[in-house]
Amino acid sequence: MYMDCNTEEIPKPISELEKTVIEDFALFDDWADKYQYVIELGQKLLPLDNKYKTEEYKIKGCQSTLWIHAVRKNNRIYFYADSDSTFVKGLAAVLINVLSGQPAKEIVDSHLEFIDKIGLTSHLAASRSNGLSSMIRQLKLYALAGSEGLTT
Amino acid sequence: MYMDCNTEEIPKPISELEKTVIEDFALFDDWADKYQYVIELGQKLLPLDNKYKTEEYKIKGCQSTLWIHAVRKNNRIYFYADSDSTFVKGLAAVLINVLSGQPAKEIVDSHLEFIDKIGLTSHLAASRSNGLSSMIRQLKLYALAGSEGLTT
Amino acid sequence: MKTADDHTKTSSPSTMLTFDPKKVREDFPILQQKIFNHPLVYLDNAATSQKPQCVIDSISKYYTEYNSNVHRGIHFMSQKATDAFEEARVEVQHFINAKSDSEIVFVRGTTEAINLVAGTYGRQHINEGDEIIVSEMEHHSNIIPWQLLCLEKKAKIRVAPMNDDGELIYEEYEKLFNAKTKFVAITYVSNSLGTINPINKFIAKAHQNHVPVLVDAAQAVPHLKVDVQKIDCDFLVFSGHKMCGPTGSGVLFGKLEHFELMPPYHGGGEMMLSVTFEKTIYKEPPFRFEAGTPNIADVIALGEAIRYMNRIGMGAAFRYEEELTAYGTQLLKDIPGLKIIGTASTKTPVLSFVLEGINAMDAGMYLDTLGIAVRTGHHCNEPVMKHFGIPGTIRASMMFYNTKEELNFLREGIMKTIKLLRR
Amino acid sequence: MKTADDHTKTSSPSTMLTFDPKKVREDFPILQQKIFNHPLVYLDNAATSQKPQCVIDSISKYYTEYNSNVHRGIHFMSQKATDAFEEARVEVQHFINAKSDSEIVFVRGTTEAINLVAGTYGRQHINEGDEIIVSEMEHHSNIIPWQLLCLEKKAKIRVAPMNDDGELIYEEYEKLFNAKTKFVAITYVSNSLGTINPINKFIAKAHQNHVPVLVDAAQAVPHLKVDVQKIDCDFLVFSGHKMCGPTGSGVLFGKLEHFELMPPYHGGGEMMLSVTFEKTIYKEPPFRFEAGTPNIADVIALGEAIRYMNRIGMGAAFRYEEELTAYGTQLLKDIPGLKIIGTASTKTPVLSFVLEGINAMDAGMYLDTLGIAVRTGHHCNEPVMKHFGIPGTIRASMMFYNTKEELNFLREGIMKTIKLLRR
Ligand SMILES: Cc1ncc(COP(=O)(O)O)c(C=O)c1O
Ligand SMILES: Cc1ncc(COP(=O)(O)O)c(C=O)c1O
Repeated sequence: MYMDCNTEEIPKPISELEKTVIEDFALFDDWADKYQYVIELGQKLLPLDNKYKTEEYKIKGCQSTLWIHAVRKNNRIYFYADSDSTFVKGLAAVLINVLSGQPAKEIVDSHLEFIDKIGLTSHLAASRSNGLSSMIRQLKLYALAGSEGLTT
Repeated sequence: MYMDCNTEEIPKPISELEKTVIEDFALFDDWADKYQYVIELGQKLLPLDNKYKTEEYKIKGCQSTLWIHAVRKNNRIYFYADSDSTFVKGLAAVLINVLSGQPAKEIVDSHLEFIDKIGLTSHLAASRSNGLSSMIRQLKLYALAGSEGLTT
Repeated sequence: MKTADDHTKTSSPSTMLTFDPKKVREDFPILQQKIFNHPLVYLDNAATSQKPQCVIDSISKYYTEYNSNVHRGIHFMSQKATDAFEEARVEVQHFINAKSDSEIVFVRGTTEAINLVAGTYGRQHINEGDEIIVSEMEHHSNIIPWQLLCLEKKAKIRVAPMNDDGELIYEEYEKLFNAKTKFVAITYVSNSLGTINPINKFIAKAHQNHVPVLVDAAQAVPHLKVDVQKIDCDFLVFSGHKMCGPTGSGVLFGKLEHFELMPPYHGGGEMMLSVTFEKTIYKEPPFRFEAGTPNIADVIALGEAIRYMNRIGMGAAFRYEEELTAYGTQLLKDIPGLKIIGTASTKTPVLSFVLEGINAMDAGMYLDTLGIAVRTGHHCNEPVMKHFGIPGTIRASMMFYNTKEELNFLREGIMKTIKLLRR
Repeated sequence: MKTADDHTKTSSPSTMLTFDPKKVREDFPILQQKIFNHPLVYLDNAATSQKPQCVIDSISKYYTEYNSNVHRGIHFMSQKATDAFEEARVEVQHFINAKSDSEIVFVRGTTEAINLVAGTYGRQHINEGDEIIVSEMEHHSNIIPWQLLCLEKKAKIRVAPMNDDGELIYEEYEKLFNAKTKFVAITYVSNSLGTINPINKFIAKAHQNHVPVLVDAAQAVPHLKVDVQKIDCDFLVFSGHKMCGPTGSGVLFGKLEHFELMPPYHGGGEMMLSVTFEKTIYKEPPFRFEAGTPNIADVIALGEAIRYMNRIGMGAAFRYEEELTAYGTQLLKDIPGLKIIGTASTKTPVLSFVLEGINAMDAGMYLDTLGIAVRTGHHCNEPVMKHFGIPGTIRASMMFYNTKEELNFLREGIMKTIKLLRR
């Protein structure tokens, strides 16, 4: 499910993956189940090497810290993440699930409308310190950057 | 009705006068009529000589000015008042009607419970700047003072 | 100087509907009552307006369904409250056409907003010898904070005068500017006179001199379409309670470029990113200026008040108010011994007047016995009273829910007052 | 240091009735709802309490029957509003046993009250080199205003430390006093730990050194009988919204002898006797500190909240809360990997804890899915978190309308959380 930069496999296009995620989440109609599902997704995330858990790779949220590392290979971008919050790690997993292994340009151009459709945002702090949008911004920045912060 | 220091007449005791005033006001059950009655009482007040309309005799209210002058004769105190507000003058008249010509000691000791019973206070600004209580305080001060501000 | 800026009185075609004040009145439960056996005629709107049922309901709904502290919580009600609170901010943003909701700070009212600016931006920028321009028709709330600041900083207040119609004299205002001028604080609309100032022109002049301008819009937002981008003010302040919103709600608008450089106002919860005993790092605007638990219920209800005004159609409502003003002026101006104070060519629905030989408070109290609520006194506008050489006025201030019949009652009441009180 | 002052936990016999939390709950409409199909278990009371129907009704009643600006008007509704507003002041006076209602100033909340004192009394009395004592367990609102003041005046903050139970160490506090000490700002009760400080002793010590004391009673008034004459504080501040009153209401108590010598806070309407462009003469307290239109509706509703607490009987309610605290502590303390933060011998009904290996926010969010509302994070108490070397806690804070069943739910929820989240 999660794309590793060391596999040769090529993921389905973003739009198709988005559809699948929407369908997956549609199976749960209450918040408790969705929450648990997000947690599970996080638990399956590929591990992030401890050497990337530094200031440089940090995204500071309201009550949690997230580290994201990106690898470029054949102009595709692969993401790795970890967090001190299991839930935030799960959220990262939801995004990485769709974006990891995609061509850089596709990532930058993606609208990620599925985020609103899976019904998580209504349970996230609406305050501007909302971590999700900064997470997305960061993923896109990595894709855009090409070099900085990337291991090619 | 209003005691002049030049007449020999002696007023009824305060308690009796209070009773009369309560009865008089009881004739009116709405605020409009009471208001008009107060105005009328003011219009009948004995005139205050212009020479007393100075800073010295002034009681500053919220939106009006009242001048009070007191005369002592045979240890009785006689009050004279005027105001730029017809209503405030009327209020002064209600008090003077009861207190003018009374023995100084009686004035100082009076409780003036009739004030609450005639149903005016509920229509007066409840804020501390309430002119009525400063009016009463001033009348009692005059009675207490004996000399200052008094023409004997 | 004879016309206010055009845009203030026009409105989009979509709101050009017929306006039915009788119908709108039904939205305001308080107006349905009798006072001393007379139907209430509420003409004290410039002091505070009444509230439609939907605004009252939004407060009850908040406390009944989702009362919770905002911005800090991760639970359902806290998120719902935070959403509603931030939606109100966006509602206010659109109401005055601010560029971003970060330019909107919630405060208790106009007075607090002005003090906030004086205490932050003012303290930062005003130095010894500097000058602050205010006008002769300012509310005390737009005088005293600047006086206090000038006292602290050894700076000086300069006063832009008005003429006997109650209009600011542009040529005199112009002359006040010099190298020492550092700030202008000016009202959009006078609360005692109703004068609508041509605020664009006054702001443009200040900007030519690189001087920022605070606009007191307390009496403007209830009666005009206010557009902070069009008038290009640096700060704009108003109270919720004068525009169908609850007491305890108010707004400070400031251009983000100013907000970003301003120090915090209050210290407390939610205005900083991190706190140690050595150092505190502040949040970005608007949160930097909103320390402590805000007035959540009333901010949400202020948002609802704006939605209400949008629903009834501000364009139509404001045009109807102009009609009321014209009608009322016509009704009163021939009453013998009555003198209208404030005869500017563009006015909000305010009729201030004096009655020859009659104390204003006496008149107000008598009108009250007839169920007519007006205000008397100096209306926190002592310099204006001084200009006209009077201790105060009787002020009948209207809102779109007032009717011509009510103004007829007012006229009758004044006639009775004169009969009873003229000596 | 093991017991709080006696008077804080006793009450008069008249309130020694049996207390029925189930019955009291019915007064709070918000508690009757379900969240995510679970009955709401509201345990975020230290952030803000819920409001009884009578408080909600008093707001609606105000806007439906007599909304009007206060202190200036001569008409019926204005006088009614002014009366109700001033009655609320007397209600607050009695609630904290102040000598006079002139010692009660209405503000938005605790944060504003502290900033008011720092900005007036503080600016007046603190000079270069002076020291202000605060404690390690202060809320940010009782730290930052003093930091800002010290920055401005080149003065210094001294911090009274606490032990690992979350109790202030009196002997250390004592040592902080010297000739430079000019002010003490200290909390009555800690919001993150629940510790009730023996405030009498701390105040007496300061007074021995002729140093005035401000007491942050935000978390005290909802849970203790507070008596400003008995504790003899110079200033005391609290928020209405944490004690069944509305958001946007708060109180500053100050001894009249201080208030009378203090400069005004905000400039504006109703805080002065006369205004010219040259000079302004200020009113007596409390009006000197209440510039502008106050939050009329919410002040009146705060008065109703106090009457409500009197009706249910604070003595009995507070004793029941002690029972809840004991019960909850017992329930939680054996959960493996759960550590209670804040184990003072006298506590308000607050249970702060951490779960080994589990992020506090994750736990809070999961409890939310079960309808249990708790708060997570630093609770505007970063220095406390630093003391315990943790980023934050999960805080379950109770009120007299919470029940033992709800605490049972909490325990179950925590068990599920651990199962789901422990890695
Ligand atoms: C001890 C303490 N002080 C101050 C505050 C700040 O109160 P408010 O946010 O109502 O201004 C709080 C509430 O969070 C508190 O618990
Ligand atoms: C023009 C103007 N400015 C300021 C104020 C003060 O507003 P508030 O009392 O709501 O702070 C008022 C209201 O009285 C006003 O009319």
